[in-house]
Amino acid sequence: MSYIAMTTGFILILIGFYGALTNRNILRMIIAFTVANTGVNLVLVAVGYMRGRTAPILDAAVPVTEAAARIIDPIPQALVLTAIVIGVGVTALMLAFVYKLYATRGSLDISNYTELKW
Amino acid sequence: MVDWLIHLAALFAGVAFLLALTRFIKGPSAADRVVAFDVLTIISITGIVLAALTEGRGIYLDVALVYALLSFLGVIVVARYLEGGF
Amino acid sequence: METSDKAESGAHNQVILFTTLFLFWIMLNGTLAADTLLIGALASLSIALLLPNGLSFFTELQDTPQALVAGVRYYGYFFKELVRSNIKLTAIVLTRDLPIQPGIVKVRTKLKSRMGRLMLANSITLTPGTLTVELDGEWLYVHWVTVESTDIDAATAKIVSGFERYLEVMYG
Amino acid sequence: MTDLMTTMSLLLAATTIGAALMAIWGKRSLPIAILAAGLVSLLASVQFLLLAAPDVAMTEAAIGSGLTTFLFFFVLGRVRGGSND
Amino acid sequence: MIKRLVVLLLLAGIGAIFMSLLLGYTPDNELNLTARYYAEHTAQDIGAANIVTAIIVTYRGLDTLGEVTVLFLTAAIVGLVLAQGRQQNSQRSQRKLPESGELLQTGSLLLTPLILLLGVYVFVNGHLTPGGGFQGGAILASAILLMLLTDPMRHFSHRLISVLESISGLIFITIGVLGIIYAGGFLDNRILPTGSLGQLFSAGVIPIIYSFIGLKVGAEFSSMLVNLSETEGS
Amino acid sequence: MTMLLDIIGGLLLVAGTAFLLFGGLGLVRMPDVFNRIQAGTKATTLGTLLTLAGATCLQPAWGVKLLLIGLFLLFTNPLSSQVLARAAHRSGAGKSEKTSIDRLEEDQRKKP
Repeated sequence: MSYIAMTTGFILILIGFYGALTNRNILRMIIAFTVANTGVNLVLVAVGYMRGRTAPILDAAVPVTEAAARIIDPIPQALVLTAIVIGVGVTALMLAFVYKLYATRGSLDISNYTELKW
Repeated sequence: MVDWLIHLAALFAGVAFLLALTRFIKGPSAADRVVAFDVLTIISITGIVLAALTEGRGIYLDVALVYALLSFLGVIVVARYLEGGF
Repeated sequence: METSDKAESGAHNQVILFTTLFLFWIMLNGTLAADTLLIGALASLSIALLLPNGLSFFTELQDTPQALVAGVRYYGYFFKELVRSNIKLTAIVLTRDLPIQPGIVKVRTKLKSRMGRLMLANSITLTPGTLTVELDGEWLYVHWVTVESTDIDAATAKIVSGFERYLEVMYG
Repeated sequence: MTDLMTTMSLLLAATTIGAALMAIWGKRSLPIAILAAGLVSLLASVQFLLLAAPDVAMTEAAIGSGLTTFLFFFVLGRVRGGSND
Repeated sequence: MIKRLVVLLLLAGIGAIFMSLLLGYTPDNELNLTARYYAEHTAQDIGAANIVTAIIVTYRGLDTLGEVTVLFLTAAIVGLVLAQGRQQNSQRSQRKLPESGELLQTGSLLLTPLILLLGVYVFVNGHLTPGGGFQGGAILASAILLMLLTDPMRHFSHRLISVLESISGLIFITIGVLGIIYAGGFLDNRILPTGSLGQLFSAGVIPIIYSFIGLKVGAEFSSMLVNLSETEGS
Repeated sequence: MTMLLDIIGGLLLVAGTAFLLFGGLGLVRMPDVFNRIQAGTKATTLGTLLTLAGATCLQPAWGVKLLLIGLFLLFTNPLSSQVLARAAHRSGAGKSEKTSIDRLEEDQRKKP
């Protein structure tokens, strides 16, 4: 199962990069970035998965004494949690700039913004 | 017996998922796709309940509550967008 | 006079809202431990104070025994209709040439309370072949999969009155 | 029982990739692309749950699929009416 | 066309790297050393049932502090960027917006308190169930979003949101510093007794920290949403 | 006894997912947005409620939380459908040719 999720994650990253590099509309580029972001998270969580084990939360189903033998690796999960929250922060920032660009220039096409091109 | 029934239920849910996905891919207008999105979210709730049953972990159900909220808010956001409400 | 009345009903509403939220909290946690109840009371109280005009399921519910009986019978009727609507839908979907004749009809409701109207609209949406599209004053616009009658009174009798009978007693 | 989970995971993987292709394919309108991106997040979230990571699943559902999509629609409501794409 | 070819070549290269990563990956059968330490010691040391929460709040509490700071900066920058546009045309043109309808208004009044309470549940129980401050904060912000959708012209007090945000941040830091004084170090959770596993009042100070993180994150997301919704449509 | 409860629970699960299946079929077959919303809402509400009831039979300890999910869905699902139907009507979604009457459009045209 970790192979399935990992392959999906890698393919999502590739799809996201392709979309971000070929689309000319800024909003579409941001959408492609979120897709790639999801793919990275999927790969990271898949690395921590172990077959036949369960979630790292101790309760009646997983007593403390058996914890080390029953749970999966909690560290990638903690990292991905952080990554998702930062991801939405970055997306919000990009969207705010898109709004600003549109308000000043009235266009979403990246090829109209040539000031920084060289 | 029960395992077999759970498998059958999962099969039905999977077919329903694929049908709703067909509508999501085809559906001519944005409203059609939102309906399909809503149905997909709710089928995912069923999927979560089935996963919780097979794993025997009741804590997964908290995620299902968040999904119910998500399906509601997602539809309302798109509906208000279609109306031009914000 | 009127303002004090309003303030009183506002406080009354907040008490009801607090009770509902507290009940919701207990159901969420699934325990009756003292610490859980303490935190829950605190959270419910602050939310009830923060949203003074929030509604709850029990707001505007009449506190008469008839209302209780009507509530029980309403839910019985509601689930019966829900199952019936699904069976009807299944029958339509499985028929090859889709025997539908959709249309949007206009019906009238007598209900005045906000919760009653919301419940009515929700019930109509979940019952055989009907979907509330718009609620405007006393008029409800209902999408009907198989239009049986376009006359306002006849459609009202078919769609609305079954639920209205109970909801009128429950919410007034 | 694990074979059931594996089958669900495979189905989710295939549909996730399909939805991702829909999200970046430039010929569809923007609201549909955003909805498809939201669907990618949603399916990934179920995948996280199957990978025994309920914390991550909840975060992805509430933040990745929920808030991000809503922010996109807010901005889209602001910028529409200009260049049509 | 050349550009698309270059892109495809680049993606093929990245894909080859991914392929080799995938082929070289062998799943572990045992937890590695760090994970084993967390799995064995969390219950006694921290007292939190959810090991992910224990890692986020205590073992790697500084990461979370940084994360919250990044989020704060993001919200501040979004507010700044969007506020510039508002000053230029300060007379706020009353856009004609369609009413949201009675059903949505009643439903919003009914559901907003419940959604807020769900958010509170998620972050208060962060150490017992999946969930925690970030998820709970997002759910709180969803309730604000529902209010905004019901009445787009509704005015939210920016000052209230920012005061809530700063106070929550301050309390978070204060608790962290108290950890240096009364326990082993910065953000050590053992200022309060760790209690017994599975109770709401357990895991020392984790529920308190996560509650304030939840309020802070909720306030930050809400300020982003409110700022975006107060901009002019063009 | 528990055996009986288990089998009832399993049958409820299958019945619920079967309704979901028919709802999905309706979603594909119905001709316009409003009919699709109808098929989606009704089938998913009853289907999910039955699934939750079945899970309650299999794991009685989870009953309260499952009941809560069911109640939440029972309120939010029809509400979101109504809001969506209204938005679809306002944004002029296409109606199927079989549509015989549209009072809402007539009344809105009468208004200025």
